[in-house]
Amino acid sequence: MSTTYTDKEIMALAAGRLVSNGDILFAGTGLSMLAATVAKRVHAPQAVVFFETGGIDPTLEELPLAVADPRVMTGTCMNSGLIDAFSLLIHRRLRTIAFLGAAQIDPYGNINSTCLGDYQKPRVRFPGCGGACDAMSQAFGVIIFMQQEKKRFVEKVDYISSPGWLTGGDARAKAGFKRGGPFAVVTNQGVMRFHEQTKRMYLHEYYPGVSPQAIADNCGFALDVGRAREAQAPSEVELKILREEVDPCRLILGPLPA
Amino acid sequence: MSTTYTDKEIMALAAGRLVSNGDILFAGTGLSMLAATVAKRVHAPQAVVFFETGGIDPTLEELPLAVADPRVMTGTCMNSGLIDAFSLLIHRRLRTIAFLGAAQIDPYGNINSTCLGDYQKPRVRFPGCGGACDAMSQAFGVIIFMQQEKKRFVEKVDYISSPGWLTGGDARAKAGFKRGGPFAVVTNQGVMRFHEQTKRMYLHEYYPGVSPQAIADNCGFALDVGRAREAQAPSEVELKILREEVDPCRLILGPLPA
Amino acid sequence: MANCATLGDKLMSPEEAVRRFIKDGDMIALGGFTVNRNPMVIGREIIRQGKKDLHLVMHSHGQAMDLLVGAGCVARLELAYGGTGRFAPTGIRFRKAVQSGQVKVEDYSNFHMSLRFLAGSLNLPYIPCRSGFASDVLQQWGFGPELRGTGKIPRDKAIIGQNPFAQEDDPVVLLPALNPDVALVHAQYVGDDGTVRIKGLTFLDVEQAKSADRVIVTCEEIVPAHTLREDPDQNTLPPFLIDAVVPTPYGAHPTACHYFYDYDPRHLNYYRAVAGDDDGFRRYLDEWVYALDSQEAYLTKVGAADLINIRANTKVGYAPGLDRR
Amino acid sequence: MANCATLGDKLMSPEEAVRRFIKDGDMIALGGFTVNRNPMVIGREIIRQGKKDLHLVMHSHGQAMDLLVGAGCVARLELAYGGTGRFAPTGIRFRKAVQSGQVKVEDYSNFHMSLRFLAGSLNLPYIPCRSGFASDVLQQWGFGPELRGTGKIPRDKAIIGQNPFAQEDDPVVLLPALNPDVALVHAQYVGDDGTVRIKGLTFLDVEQAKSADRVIVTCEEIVPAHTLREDPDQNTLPPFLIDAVVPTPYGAHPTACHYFYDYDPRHLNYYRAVAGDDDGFRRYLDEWVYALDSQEAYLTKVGAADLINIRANTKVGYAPGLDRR
Repeated sequence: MSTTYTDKEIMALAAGRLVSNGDILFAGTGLSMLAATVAKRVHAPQAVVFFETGGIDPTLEELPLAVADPRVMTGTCMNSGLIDAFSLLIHRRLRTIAFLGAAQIDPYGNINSTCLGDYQKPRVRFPGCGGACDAMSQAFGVIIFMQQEKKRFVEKVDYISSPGWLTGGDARAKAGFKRGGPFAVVTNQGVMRFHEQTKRMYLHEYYPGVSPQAIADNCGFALDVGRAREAQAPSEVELKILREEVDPCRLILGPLPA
Repeated sequence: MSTTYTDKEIMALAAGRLVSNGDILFAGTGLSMLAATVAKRVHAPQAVVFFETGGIDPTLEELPLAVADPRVMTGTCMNSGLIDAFSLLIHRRLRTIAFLGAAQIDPYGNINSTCLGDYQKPRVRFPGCGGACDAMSQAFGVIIFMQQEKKRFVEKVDYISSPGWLTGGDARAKAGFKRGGPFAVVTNQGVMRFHEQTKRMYLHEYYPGVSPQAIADNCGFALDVGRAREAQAPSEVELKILREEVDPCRLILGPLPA
Repeated sequence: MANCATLGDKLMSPEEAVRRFIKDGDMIALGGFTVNRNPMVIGREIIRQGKKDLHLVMHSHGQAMDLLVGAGCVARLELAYGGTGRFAPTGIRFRKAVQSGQVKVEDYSNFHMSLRFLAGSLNLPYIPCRSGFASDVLQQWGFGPELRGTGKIPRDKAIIGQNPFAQEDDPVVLLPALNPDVALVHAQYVGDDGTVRIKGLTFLDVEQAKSADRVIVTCEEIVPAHTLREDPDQNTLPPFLIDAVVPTPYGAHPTACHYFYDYDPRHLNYYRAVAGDDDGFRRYLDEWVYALDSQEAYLTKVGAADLINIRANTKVGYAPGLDRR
Repeated sequence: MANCATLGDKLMSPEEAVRRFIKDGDMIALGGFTVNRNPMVIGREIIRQGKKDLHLVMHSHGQAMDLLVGAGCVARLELAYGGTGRFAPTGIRFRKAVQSGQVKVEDYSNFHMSLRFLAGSLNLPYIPCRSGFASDVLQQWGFGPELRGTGKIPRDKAIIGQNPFAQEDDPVVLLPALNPDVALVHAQYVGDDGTVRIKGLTFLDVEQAKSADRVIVTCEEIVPAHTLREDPDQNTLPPFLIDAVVPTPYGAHPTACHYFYDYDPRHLNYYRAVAGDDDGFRRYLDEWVYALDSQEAYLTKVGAADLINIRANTKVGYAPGLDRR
């Protein structure tokens, strides 16, 4: 019997699987909260979730809806502020993994969460880079959530809010970055990674029932799908934890699968 | 009937008189603690005493013997740390007055609390500048305590631990300082100030019973005593407060006058 | 009630605080973060007094920012993020104002803005970091040459320099310090001596307050100073940095105030529903800002049911089980 | 007693902590300040294990510094102040070691050192300030060319630069960040999850710990984590920055530990009386360091009378009326 699940569910679980036990997770809200929390409950109990606002390792008995939600300040090992939070995000001793989202992404993982059109006279304004630019600049690694759409996977983003691999190859190191960069892009159809040398995005995994070609078709630039393999379907245990423990009110998950 | 008092008593009182109500006082221990505390109790009740260690406005029911004495952490309006304390010391909105001591001072108020002899191979090593260099650099103003001795008032200090008026005139501003500098030197014989233009030290007040010439004789450089006037003797009220409220155990004041 | 008399002339109404300490064109640092501890009472009073041409500086905001921008009080912003999380992933009036050219925006990252305020609070003229190389955050300047180098706006948004201690090529991003005219802080407690205590995350409120020329603090409660001085490790700002203390219960509503109340999902959802439409937003301002001349009138309009609904559990600090859809 | 098992292999003896995390030549940041929260237990253990060629970095120290220097463990120091206030206005063995050339000293100011650790904790390569222009603190370099540019010692002690945002001449002092090998912290509480809480002033312990490659925390008590997590605003360091947790009651003796005990005037006066003389100091080391292989043995030697004498009043945090002459 095949289990049904929603896009958001498999995205949270696919991203959660990328977490190692002991990672220090820089979480936003939405999917990243789910991914971090489910990873902790399934396979990475010693991972620590923290927020750029300064809340470190909260109990999260309820899901926060913003990084400044009072729910990120309760039962933490420490409450501090932004300076402290960023000192951890970029701490050279820590394996910090940040979860980010964006409006646009290019083949080298540079992302845009600032605007569409000209920066001076934007057609659409988004909130801005927030702490994403800092995470992409100095975290140990970054996982990016995206909807798999041609208009979001573009040859050139309208504005680089948060620098990924820049123009690929060693461009990132040359620009001045000492570590980090995106290592996975998790979409509603699959998981992309970046080529070891060229740093160009390729399809790493497609979800069950999705064809690699369908993903390539939903990508605005040429995507190498030759190395792709099918992802493991969400297990019943994973779904149960996600649905019953992580987001029982479905505040972020939204409606159950039809 | 003339009241008798010790050197330390009149020094504490003379320095205390230089405090204005509302000043933010950066205190060390020893005489500066007494000066700050007696000023608060006599004429400047809204002056605030704080310490470079981070204790702000402690109750000081007992005198601290070091700036890290636990007595500077009790009843404060805030306990923080060095970063916070120095952010206040140098805060451009605050009229911060620092009390400092030193082993040597030159005619322009540059002081040495580091060493005698060559820095590389010192004849005598002192503790170092501590926060005095920062107070002289960026506090609103500085009051310096000295013993009136030829070997301490020298033409040229062996090492400038904390920069005063440098070579005088506008040398201080030219070096990069935006404000501050020493405005008084309080000794066991009198109070010196600095000439408005040349910034060279001159005798401002001599204590009752001390002659200006005696002070000039105890100074290793030519001291202008032409503008000096006699200081007011400590009042009975001042002495009573100093002796009975500020340092009843005479931890810092030492023996009573003979 | 604590002995407010010892606060002297620092104790004042929102009307007096805004009239005395905020003027047209000022650079204002907003305390709080997105849906938490926004200085809403002062924000609404600024709108009522019709302040113009304000320059807001902040990291991630937020309900107060969106309201001030929507009401036309703001000409310029420097910020990293404008929104309230799930309630408005992009600030509703912020988006409109940027798209229409009504406001000029200079984008930075949250760490950039944090370091700029930190530098301002420590009297450092600038500060280096390694965030944002080769990004448009540093390469695109929102403020044109007509603004750069005027007033408190430095000539350069940022400068790519070199670490002078490195033996080899080691680029650094140099960021100018921020010293706003006014910082707005909403705190849980102010002692009757002026000592400020913020509970929960302090965000960047301390650095913002220390970097500013003037500081206005609104608070849930004025308490006897000795209750705060019994555990001074927990206090946040000393009295002598504070210019105005404004007691305002529920002063951050509809944003949250830890241990006092949660954010108000009903109000934030209502705001989102009406603010996208110009007429709707005008009506919101009429009803929720202009028509109400006091916090008491505002809270009466919010209503007891809502206030009880969002009341924080005193142990966990928020309202467990609150319907947040 | 809390469930120390959850601390796992971070829970260890002073002997293990020093053996595993400190090696000859290391750059070590001492926590505390002059007579307060000095990491004395780790200091004495370093001496017992005969560590050599250490490089101490700190702001104002202190009893632990003086002991380590006197015992010959230290080759280099960077500091602003070496002494213990009225008990030793200049550190007794520190003075002798500098005058005899036994150690090399690089002087900075307290703000300099604070900013250097702050920069290290924020991963900034350097930091500008305006302290010390034209002073010998910046102009005289204690570390010669044979040391500069080696290991963790930057090529330049400090650099006079220019504020690149200023339109006119605006000199700044550039200071290199500090990232020591090890930071030593003595705290009142560590949770059985590794959370650290320091009561009273934190000095620069937080910045020092964050800037270091490894962190050893000694503490008065291990407590259940939930007791610390009930008021996380008061906590100081997160578990994941701590490498070793060493429970050591009276671990800062003869320096103070707020709310636990005062400094010990009898011991500090005794130290001053004997330490100035080389033989006297050797006997002190024999008696108080080498002969005692545990904190229990040390405290037994201190004696119950002394320990009760310095016990802190739990409300004011120190020992009121203590004879401090």
